[in-house]
Amino acid sequence: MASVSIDKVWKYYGQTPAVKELHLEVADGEFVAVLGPSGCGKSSTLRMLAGLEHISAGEIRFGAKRINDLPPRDRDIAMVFENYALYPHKTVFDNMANPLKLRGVERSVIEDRVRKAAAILEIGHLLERRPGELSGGQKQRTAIGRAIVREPALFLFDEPIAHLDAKLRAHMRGELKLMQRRLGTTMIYVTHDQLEALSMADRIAVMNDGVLQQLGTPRQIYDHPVNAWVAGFVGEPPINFLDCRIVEEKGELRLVHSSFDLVLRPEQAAIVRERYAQREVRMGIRPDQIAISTVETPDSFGGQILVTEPIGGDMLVDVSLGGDKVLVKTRPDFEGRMDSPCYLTLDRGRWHLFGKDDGVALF
Amino acid sequence: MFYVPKNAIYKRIPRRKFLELGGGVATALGAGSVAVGLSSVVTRSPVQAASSDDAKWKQYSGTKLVFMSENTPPSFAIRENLKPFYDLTGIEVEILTDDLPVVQQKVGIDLRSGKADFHLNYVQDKPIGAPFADYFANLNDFINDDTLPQDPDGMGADAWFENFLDVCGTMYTRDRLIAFPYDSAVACTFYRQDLFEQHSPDFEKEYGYRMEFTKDTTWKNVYDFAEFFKKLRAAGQDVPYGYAQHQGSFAWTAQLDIQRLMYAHGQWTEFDVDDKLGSKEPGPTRWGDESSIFLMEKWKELASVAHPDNLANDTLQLNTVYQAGQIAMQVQYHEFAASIEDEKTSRAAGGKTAYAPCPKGEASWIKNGGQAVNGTSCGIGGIGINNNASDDLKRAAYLFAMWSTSKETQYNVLKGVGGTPTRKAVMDMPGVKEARQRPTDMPNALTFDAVYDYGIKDPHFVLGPKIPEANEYYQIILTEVQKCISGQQDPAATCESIRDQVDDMNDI
Amino acid sequence: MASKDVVEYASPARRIANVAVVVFLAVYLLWTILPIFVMFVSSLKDLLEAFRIPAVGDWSGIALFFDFEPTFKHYTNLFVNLNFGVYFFNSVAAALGSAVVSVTLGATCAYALSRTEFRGKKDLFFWIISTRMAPVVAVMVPLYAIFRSLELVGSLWGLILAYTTFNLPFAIWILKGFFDNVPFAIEEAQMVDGATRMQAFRSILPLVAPGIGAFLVLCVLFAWNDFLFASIIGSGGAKTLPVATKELVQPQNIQWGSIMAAGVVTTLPMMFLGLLIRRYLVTGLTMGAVRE
Amino acid sequence: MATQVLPGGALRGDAPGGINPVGIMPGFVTRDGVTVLEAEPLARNPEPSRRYYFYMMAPAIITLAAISLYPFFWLIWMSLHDVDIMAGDKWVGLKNFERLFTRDAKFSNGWLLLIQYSAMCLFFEVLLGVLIAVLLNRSRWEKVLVTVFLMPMMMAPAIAGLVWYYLYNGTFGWYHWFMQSVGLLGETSILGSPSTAMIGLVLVDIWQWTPLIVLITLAGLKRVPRDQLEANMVDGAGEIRNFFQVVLPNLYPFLLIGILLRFMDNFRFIDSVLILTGGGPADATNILPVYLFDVSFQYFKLGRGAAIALTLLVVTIILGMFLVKIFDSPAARNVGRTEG
Repeated sequence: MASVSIDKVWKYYGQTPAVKELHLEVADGEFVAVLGPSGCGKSSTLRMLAGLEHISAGEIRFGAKRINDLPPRDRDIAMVFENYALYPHKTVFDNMANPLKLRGVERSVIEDRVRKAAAILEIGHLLERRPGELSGGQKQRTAIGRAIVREPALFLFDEPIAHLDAKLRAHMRGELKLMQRRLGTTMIYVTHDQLEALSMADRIAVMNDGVLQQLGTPRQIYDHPVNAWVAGFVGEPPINFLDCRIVEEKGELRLVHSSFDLVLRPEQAAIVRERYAQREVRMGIRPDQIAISTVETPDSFGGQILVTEPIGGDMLVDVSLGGDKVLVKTRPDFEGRMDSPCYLTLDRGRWHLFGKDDGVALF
Repeated sequence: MFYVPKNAIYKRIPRRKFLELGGGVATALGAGSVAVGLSSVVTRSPVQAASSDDAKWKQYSGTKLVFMSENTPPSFAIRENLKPFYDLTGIEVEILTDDLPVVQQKVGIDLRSGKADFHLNYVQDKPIGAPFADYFANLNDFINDDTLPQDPDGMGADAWFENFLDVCGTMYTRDRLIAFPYDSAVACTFYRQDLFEQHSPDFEKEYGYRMEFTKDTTWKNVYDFAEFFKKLRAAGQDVPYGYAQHQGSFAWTAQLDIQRLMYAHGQWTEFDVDDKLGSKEPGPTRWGDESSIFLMEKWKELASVAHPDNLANDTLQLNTVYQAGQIAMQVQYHEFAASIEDEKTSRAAGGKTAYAPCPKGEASWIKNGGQAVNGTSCGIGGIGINNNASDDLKRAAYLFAMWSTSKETQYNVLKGVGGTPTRKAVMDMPGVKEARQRPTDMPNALTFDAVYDYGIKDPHFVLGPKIPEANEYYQIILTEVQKCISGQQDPAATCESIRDQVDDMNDI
Repeated sequence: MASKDVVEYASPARRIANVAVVVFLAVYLLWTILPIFVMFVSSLKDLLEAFRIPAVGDWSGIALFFDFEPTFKHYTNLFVNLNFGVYFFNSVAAALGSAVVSVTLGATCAYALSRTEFRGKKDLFFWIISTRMAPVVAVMVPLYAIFRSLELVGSLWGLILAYTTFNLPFAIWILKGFFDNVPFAIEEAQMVDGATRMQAFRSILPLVAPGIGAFLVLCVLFAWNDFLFASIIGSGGAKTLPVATKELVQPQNIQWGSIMAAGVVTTLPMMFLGLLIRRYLVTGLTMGAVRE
Repeated sequence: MATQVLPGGALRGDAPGGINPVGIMPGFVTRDGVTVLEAEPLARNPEPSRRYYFYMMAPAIITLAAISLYPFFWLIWMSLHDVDIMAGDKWVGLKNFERLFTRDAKFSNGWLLLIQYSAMCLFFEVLLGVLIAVLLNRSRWEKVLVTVFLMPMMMAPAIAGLVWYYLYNGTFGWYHWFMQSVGLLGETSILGSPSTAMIGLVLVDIWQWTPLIVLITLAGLKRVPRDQLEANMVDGAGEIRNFFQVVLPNLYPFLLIGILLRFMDNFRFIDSVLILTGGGPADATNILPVYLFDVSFQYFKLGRGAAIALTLLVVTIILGMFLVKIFDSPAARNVGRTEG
């Protein structure tokens, strides 16, 4: 068991930086997801942790021990690869037994640990098969099995379930989380899928273009994105952005859009007054934080329904709002028709305001 | 069983053993000889002039020698029968055989780099002897050495057939002798006596003389014969062609082929040098003069009545054509008589073939005022000693050179595989005289009248051209003559092109 | 992926085309087989039989070709009198030896080239390929001199090294393609699992084994069939089958029967091998070309 | 939730947004809604040693260098000297080259013939090879036929030369008889006439090496993406158009590798040429390697031979480089892939 310190780490490929001054502390037993689009440097980070890439600058410590120059086999880690990296010519058993064999563990112990791990992963009946005969999910379990038999101090996951179909992915998310809870091992999990990160991780490190954007619990990331990019990247369906103006009137700050005009709450107004001098802002609100109705109510403002998309348990509605388009998530029994008017209400506590130019979140 | 040296690369597996063990095991047995490199060992026990002959022969007992030879029958025969030599001297000899070009290359690099991987070399007179003359030991030193045994028949010019020692042993100077004649190939005429007799009456009606082959038969007659046969064929008769040339890819024999015609007419040679000595700097060539152009025209005319596949027929292929009964006459090397007389391979066997000297010059074709002769050319394979080897190795090698050219060895080869002796004394060995007449058990002997008693004697015999660039010279001749025969250029242009290239080659 | 499953629609033109295809393939088949067939049959013929040929235009004369008494004397002659047992062994040893050396050295080098990036790698790689392009005759003289100074001429070791000159660059080139197609992740997994770099390399060898095996056979084929190197570097102590066969063309005698028999002896093992690895042959040749 | 201590001593773990490096760590700023870093690392860690790879490459590279570079420099040395039968190698500068380029007709002729020979061989082998592969690809007999078609490839070129010499022979060759009987040839055999000898050689090469192209093309055909074929057919292409629009582009890298292999070996191997014609008749088949063989090994003019060898080497390598370049190009790489 170990904590991990990533201390101002850089990764260069030739002259191109892939990771820039990453600073991250992972506590012992914590499950941290590294989230970002492809090319953001998350995989490089993981590979530096594994010892598969040279650390261009900075250092990484497991506990107090600097591991920069340790080869992978001396780091006491286990890793699950995106494409599983199973040995095609070996059986599931041998694949899982491999790390133990390489460490010279006794045959009977190997047998025991592999069977135990296989039982946890429910692949006990597949042990004599070869990877070619397995389904994607089974391969993935085998790869995980190979990682857990060794009981390492640190688990590294590199998009382990990205290639599974949607249903299986959902299933595996739960299982992985459960497994991590059970084993209590520190785990670093790289993914581009925010759903995985949000659902499983204790904390999420959001990265873009090699730079850490925000580190926090899933809630913090979702509810308090530090900038417009994070707000836009996290959340499905994505957040709506609307350009607005701040108008001061009678000591009140009002947020003005062509379709609506809202009064900021005092604490919101205080933050704006303290930190923002300009008047042009960008408002961000998530689709599920907008209420939609065919009937006008107080505080609501009008728009026009463009398209309705029922998606089973929910319905998505595209609404035209002045010149802008807003996506709203509502109940499936919403009865609005296309091209007919509708009325929106915003959940005032939950919307965000970003600086117009720099995109820094005000709240 | 023959004696096999311990390190022999060539190991013979007796038939019975082969059958007993099966091929696979025999293969494995052969593996024992795999990693043998080229190595020499010399051991010497001192002898004096007064020592016994036996002691002189035995003085290098335990020595190992390597002989690099062309893949010709005498070398195979000698290699299979080395035991008498080992018994006589205690010297082990390893005989390597390769294709002539490979032999040329390997011997060349060995000689020129001052090494002696091969102590003994097969000195094919012009292709190897002429270029590398300076690198061979002077055999005169050994002939006159009384601490070495000597052949009872001697090693001087008289011991060999006329001119033979000169052909392969004398290059550019008489001070040095670089090789002893080891085997020989001398041209003579092979013709189908049966066909000649059969068609002679018709021929005589048309041409006014009998169709027969004598030492006075000229190249003009050859043309007539060939034309006659060609006409018969054109008239639908089942007769072979009358004549064919050696103008296939083997450059040396292609040059020798046209050389015979040229020499027959006024003893024309390509350079103004002593034909028997040759020269390292032969000066401007005579190619392009009136004689050469005129004779080139005749050569082309001959080609036009000859077998149409001239340019594919090198010497060996030509012989096959003759064997197959597709030509009635060929000027061929006497070593091929055995294959012609072999009923199993030849349709010209069984007394159908007669042998005569090479055709004579036609007086009216002579443009240089010289005499008409039976131009005869040859290839004499000599055995020479690498001068880079140590004195003792050279002396040991001399023992082998002497033994391998002794009359007993030559006689054995003649009896065994049909060799071509170089020593006069072989003619007096038992049965050789009788073998010159049919029926014979030494078919090559059928040619001896035409060759040894006539063709090789002056003035008929042409030795050269002995020049260091002999091989390049042959290739020039071959290519240009082929162009001439195939109609790509006329005879005058051919001779001029040869002249230009040869002079360029000789830095003129 | 196979394009042969694309639906075809019958039409008169197609029927004619189909017939034409069959005829064409049949002619090509004949053209391919005939020389080999002639070689095989002639090896069983006596010399005179081998030289018999019908008159021009006499098509019924083809029967002459089959009119002979089969004899195995040429084969017995090769092995009993002409030492072909030894030459066969030499061929096997030299071809196999060079194939093993080339593939061993080639695989390690190709692996390293496949797994690392450095400046000038492309140039190095091209240089490696270019050494295979060098015409044999162009480098023969210096090579002979070098080999002789190392006392390798006429020995099997020399021949093995000589064959390595053309097999090794080819091996590096093709095997690099093999390794490029093996995901690096497998070795990474190995290393994370606790393998050293070398163990990781060894662990992926089974993955490229079929390719390497096929390529090994290809190397054997190239070496076995070589003539120029064998005749100049090898002849003497390490005479191989093609050289020994060529030597049957003697100044006074072409032993056609024995040549054909020797041809059969030289060719049969390779045809058998070819049959054996046909499936992998393409992989061996094209894997370097195509990235999966 | 653990509290994080970040440089600057700020306790930010309980801030509502978690940790945002902006404002805590120098250089981090937000721009257009994204956090970026405008700084360089203070010091880089030393690069890891790659000796490991070096050691793996070394044996092969050293072997190759010894057997290729050393002869190469030797060749250069010889080409600048008058190296022949006589001892004492005189420095002659570029004289050997001058001779080749100014008055050696066989040299220019040799190049011309080599180009002719290679071009003819390659052209017909590729044409025939692709045709046969396409026909085989849809044949029920593919496996059997390919196996049979491969046989010539397995034969040593020297042996093939001997067998074809036998077949072509004007006295007892069955091919000669056949060609005479159908009126293609007179009594002159195919190798016996300057006008046909080259054809004879090319035929042997085609016989022996078309199978290689067949094999490689077949492999390529198996990878032609079916969706591309189908898309094209739905678009209204016939089979022939399909071949040129879809199949051929996909075969491109395969054909290239075939051409590269044949090109290399066509220049390299002259075993069968030496046996069949030795360059004759009348220099009609005296391709440059054969002439080189004569100059070096028959005339023993090693200096001139080295000069010829060098030109041959340089041209081969330049052409080879060209082929490899095409081969490495992106067009050749994207095979068997469908976008989307």
